[in-house]
Amino acid sequence: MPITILSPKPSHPPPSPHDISDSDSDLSSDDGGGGAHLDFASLGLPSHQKSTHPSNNPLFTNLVTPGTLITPDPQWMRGHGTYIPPSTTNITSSLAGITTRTNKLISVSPLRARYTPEVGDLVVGRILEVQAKRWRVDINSIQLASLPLSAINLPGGILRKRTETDELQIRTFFAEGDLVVAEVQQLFQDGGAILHTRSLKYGKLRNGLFVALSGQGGGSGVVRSRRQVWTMEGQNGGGKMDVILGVNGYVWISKHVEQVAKELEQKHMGITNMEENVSAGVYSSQNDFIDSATMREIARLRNVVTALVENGCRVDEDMVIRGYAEACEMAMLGETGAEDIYLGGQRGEELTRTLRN
Amino acid sequence: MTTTERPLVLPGDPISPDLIPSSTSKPLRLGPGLRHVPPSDIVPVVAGQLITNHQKNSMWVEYNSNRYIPAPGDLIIAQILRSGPDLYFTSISPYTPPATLPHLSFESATKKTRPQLAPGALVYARVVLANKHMDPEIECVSQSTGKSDGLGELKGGMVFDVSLQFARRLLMAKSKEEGKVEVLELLGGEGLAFEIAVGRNGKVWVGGEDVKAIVVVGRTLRETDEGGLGVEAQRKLVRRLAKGMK
Amino acid sequence: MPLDTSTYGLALLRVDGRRWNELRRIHGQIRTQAAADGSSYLEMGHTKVMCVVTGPSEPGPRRGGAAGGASGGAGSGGQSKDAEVVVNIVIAGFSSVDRKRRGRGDKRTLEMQFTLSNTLAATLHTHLFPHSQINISLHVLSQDGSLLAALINAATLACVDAGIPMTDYVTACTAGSTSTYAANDEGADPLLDLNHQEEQELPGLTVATLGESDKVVALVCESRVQISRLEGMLAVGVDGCKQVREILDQVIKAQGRKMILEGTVDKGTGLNDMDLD
Amino acid sequence: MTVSTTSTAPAAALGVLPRADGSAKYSHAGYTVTASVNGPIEAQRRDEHPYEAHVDVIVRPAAGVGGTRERHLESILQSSLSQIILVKNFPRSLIQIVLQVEDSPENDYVNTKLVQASLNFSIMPALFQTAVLALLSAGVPIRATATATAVAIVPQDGTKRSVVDPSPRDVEIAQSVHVLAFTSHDELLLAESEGDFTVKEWDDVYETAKDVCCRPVPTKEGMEMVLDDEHTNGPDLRHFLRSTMENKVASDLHWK
Amino acid sequence: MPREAEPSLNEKQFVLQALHDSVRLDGRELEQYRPLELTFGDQYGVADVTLGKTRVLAKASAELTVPYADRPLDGIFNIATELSPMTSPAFEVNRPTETEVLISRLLEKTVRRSGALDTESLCLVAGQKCWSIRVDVHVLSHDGNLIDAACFAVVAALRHFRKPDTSMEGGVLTVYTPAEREPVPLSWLHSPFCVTWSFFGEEGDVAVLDATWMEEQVRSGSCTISLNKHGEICQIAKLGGVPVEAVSLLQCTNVALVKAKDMSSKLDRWLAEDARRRDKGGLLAELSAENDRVPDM
Repeated sequence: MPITILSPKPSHPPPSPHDISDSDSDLSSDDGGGGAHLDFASLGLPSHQKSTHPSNNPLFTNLVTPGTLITPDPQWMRGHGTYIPPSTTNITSSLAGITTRTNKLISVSPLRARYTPEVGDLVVGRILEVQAKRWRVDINSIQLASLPLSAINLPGGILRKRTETDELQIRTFFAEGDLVVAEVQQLFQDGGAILHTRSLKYGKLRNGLFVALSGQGGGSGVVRSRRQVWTMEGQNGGGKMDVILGVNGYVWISKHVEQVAKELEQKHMGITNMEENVSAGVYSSQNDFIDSATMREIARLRNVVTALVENGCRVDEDMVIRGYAEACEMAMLGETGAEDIYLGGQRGEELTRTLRN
Repeated sequence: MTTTERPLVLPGDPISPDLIPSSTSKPLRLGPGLRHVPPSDIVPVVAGQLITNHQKNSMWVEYNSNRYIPAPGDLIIAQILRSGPDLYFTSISPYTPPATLPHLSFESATKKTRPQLAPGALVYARVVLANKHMDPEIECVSQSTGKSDGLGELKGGMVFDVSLQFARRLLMAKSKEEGKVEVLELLGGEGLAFEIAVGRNGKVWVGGEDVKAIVVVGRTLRETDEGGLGVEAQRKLVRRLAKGMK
Repeated sequence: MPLDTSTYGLALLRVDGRRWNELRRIHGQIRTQAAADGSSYLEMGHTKVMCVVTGPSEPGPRRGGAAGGASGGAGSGGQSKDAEVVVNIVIAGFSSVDRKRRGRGDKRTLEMQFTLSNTLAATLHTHLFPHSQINISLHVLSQDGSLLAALINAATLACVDAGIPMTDYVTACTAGSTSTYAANDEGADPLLDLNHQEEQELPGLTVATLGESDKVVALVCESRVQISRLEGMLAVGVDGCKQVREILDQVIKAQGRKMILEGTVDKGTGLNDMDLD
Repeated sequence: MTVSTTSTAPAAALGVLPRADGSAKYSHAGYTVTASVNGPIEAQRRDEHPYEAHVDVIVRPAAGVGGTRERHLESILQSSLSQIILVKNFPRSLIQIVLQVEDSPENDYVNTKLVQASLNFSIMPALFQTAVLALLSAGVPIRATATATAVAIVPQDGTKRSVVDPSPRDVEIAQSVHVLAFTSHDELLLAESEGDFTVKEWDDVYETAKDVCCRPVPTKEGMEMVLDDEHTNGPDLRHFLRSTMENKVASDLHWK
Repeated sequence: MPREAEPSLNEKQFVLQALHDSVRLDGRELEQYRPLELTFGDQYGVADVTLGKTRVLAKASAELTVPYADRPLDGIFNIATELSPMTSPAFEVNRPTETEVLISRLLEKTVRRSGALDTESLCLVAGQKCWSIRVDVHVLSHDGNLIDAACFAVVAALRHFRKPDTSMEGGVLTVYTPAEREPVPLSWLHSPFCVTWSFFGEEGDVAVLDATWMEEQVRSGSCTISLNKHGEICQIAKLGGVPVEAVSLLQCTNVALVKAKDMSSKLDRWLAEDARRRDKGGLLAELSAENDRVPDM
């Protein structure tokens, strides 16, 4: 019994099917099937785009939304972001995103999603919970990651045996609220991540500022790239700054501390030697002295990062370094000079526009 | 058997001394439903029939209830709730604290080869430890032989709830003579193929290929239990249900 | 004030000038809250709702009782490892004419939370996110009928924005009938998308369907109506849902195009691009 | 002082709720109460006691929401039932008794307010007796059985009359109402009184109640009942309890 | 409170498998109800309904009160549903659960909003005096399909109920106690009944009526349809859950009507039987002149 629509007796012609305004973010269906208002200006797009009808634009052919049939052809394999309805061979999208193809594998990468950890990712996280033999770390993912006690460098060198005293003193290494930089070592079957900090690059974070963005997984935010950690010179009298772009979208900007570098130099002398130097100082929660110029530059760098995100740019080393240089220039042109670190609203747009060109 | 031998007792009733076995060679053993009040009083705590076994020098109160209280040695059907670091938490009866089942309490289980049981899986197990101050512990392997002896995960099939007493009757060595329950033999006689595991905690697991056969077995058990059917009524019931299946 | 339906028979126009099968203006936006995993704002006529999605994420401390919002899908801690969909609806006091405040224990709101969470759980692929929670928070800013439908649509948009995999859009709308049950009018016509006034006076139902199919996820009828009129109302409602789906799909696509043009996302590789590599 | 009673014989059914561990429905003197017993089950942290079971009693009126009167009845029942249940057998657990009032005798002369339910004090014996029956049905180990009754002292024509199982009308005009419960060892388990009374009156009430609750179990010949014409006041509760349990055990153990 | 025990994986799988083969554990057909039984209490307005092992008791009561200020011409009518630990130890006193909220909303929509009880007739003096009718629903035993059983109990209790008679003479309102005048029935307009479908499987292609508690625990969706015997829908609630073809839902509604008509005639019969039983003694004969008292209203 098919469903039938019973129309009123004095039959009026039904309104023309809603003309769907295709590219309008402010979309409306007016009474009686109103017209479409195409307002590209509001999107801040270059004007030449106007002539192309969106649905014909080859740029958009791979844009799919949930329920879109990608292919009924059984030769393809379904990947992330797709599903096959029961008793069919139809690969169907389960996300709003862009189809990507790797050989026979069809997947959809979402326009935006939470960070999904992968082995080897460098992440910045926050300790949320201390358990008997591990920490539970927020890494902006679907589940909390776990950092086992056995996966950190204990004071006194790598060869030191883990003792029960360490278990009892677990809070002296990381306590709730501490920030850490770590690497994803392993994944559970259900997608949960296990982290480690068994390298001098990793460990507790201090002397700096934390920024949360959306991570790898779709949309603007931090992307996986060659380098996630680097040191850069501060302008306007600021000292050197360390930047850590966690793949999970958590960013750490801090004052560069030479001591670590010295230890890194020692690395060439012999790893065992050096590891022994890992002292309890690594787990200190005390900030070093930071001069106000460096603090200001750290804040400026943070504003660069947030401005990039606000205006839909990717965040990687190149963009951040260029953005910082541009921001310094913009500040110098202003009235208050170096003290002006504001990069919100129009200034942020201006900044990203310069970077895009 | 006359009623005088199996008198009705209510909690707190005095027990006439001639009902208490007086063998001097063996110590007197008190079964469920009785309480020893020092120095020498024996008082029932539940309502039921007082049963005395002079040969074994034991006595207990025969009664029915719905709440299973674990006792060591009982065979039970338990449901896995979740897995801990080295044991499973299982449920024996609803709303009670979980019973533990160590990962290694399975036949030839080692840290690497232990069975992986998902939450919601069923096991046929034996109660090892039950005391009022601790959560009970169960096992799926015989401590003495190291063999499973039929214990372990129950795959597929269906579980039916019966009264504790009916489960006990099914488990009796001579269930037909002593327990007056003949349904299983009768069902087998009707040509139904099924496996069965009876838990003292009032759960009967019925396995087999044929969904309809399992349902018939389950309905027979439940109706026999709830209706308090005698042997003749059991025969009728089985005939009726088996006919309905065909 | 009873609704004057007498003129309908003559002009076939409703109180707000619509015809029987016309939706009101629908305006949708996504990514309205920068801090959220997903967010949306939806207007259906003068019914205006906002939605924020957080998650899937680690479930917080267990909430006690029903006050913390209804949860659908599977509960955490049980056998099932699926994500839990927790919905919380706040109806602003100023959203309706009577400005009545509804407490947290209001049963109508609790029922809507339950409906919403079970409706979304039917489409969201919760099995992909074991031991986690999807929090959906809805705020009702203005009410003019079809509230449940607007909430479902807004939540769908926000879930798509949050990048949570789902079978298809779940879209909803209301349908009614032109005369009350008491009139026993066999010739009553079905109506699409009821406003507040129509909802008060006429029989109506809310229907939510999955994608472009005729599969009904939710069907809520709270008024007395002859069984013979159900088919017509349901048919109009299901058709309305398809129209709504098309509109919501365009909202999402517009955002996608914008991101492609801005270079935030790659344009991807489709089946037909195979010659490129 | 004369003693009178208006009530009919009590009636009870055990195991009426198939999903509870134990249950009983009991009607007497116009009251009908259904009880369920679940336990021993897991106690909530706040109720957990390291050495004994927590006995939880919940009284639910037939109409309206329960109030302070119900809480009061619950606390009296809770403390007296804890005395007969062998709570030490089940440490850290909970024995939950829910008493649902189904019917209570109506005073035909007053239109009662029902939305705020306030159970009458004289419902106590019915609640108590139902709880004991449900405990027996659940097989929860108890020290002894117990029986309870209510006695009202009603002024009449200048004298005082004590009424066993008073009707709501009696309670309304009574000077004092007493509820007493005795274990099967003839120990006084519960005594609650309301109203004005003298020690002498209380002594009389005690004797009357004890007479109702603790009548010796008739011997098999059943001759005592017939011969003993002094004991014609009120039902023989102990005998009733025994015969109810006899039926239950007989049907449970039909296969023996 | 202890959590409600979840059925084991074996049980879930088996029940689903059996239902796909159209076999139910208790041998019923898919669209067959368990035996429905109703007993009335000694008093008016007490209905005890059993549906298999599910048992619900409803008690109606009346009280004189003041009408709500915004509805001066209407009496007050409430249905109170509270699940006590008697239903299951998982329910706690004074902590409404989701089940409880849903049942109470469904009863509210089915009985109250559909206008089954004429609330205007409950008003005695506009804006000053009216009857407040209250039905308390007590779930004594829960073995699935509480809604259908509870709705039947509520309708039965209300139709059985008698409220004290009143008279209005010269602006003086007199309320008679049961001893003075035989109480009168409520002004009842129509009798709605709930019929609940349960859907099973990923596709929701198996539909079952009157699910047991075990079946409810494995179902993937449900739809409660409330109808009266005149074929009027009072309420439909499919609150999410597995998607079901619209056409199947229409079929479900038609079957539900048959079931509702069946319940309606059963209730009529039981009410008639009870009336006959009560009439035998000639209730009025019990009343004696000696008991006449001044009414307290």
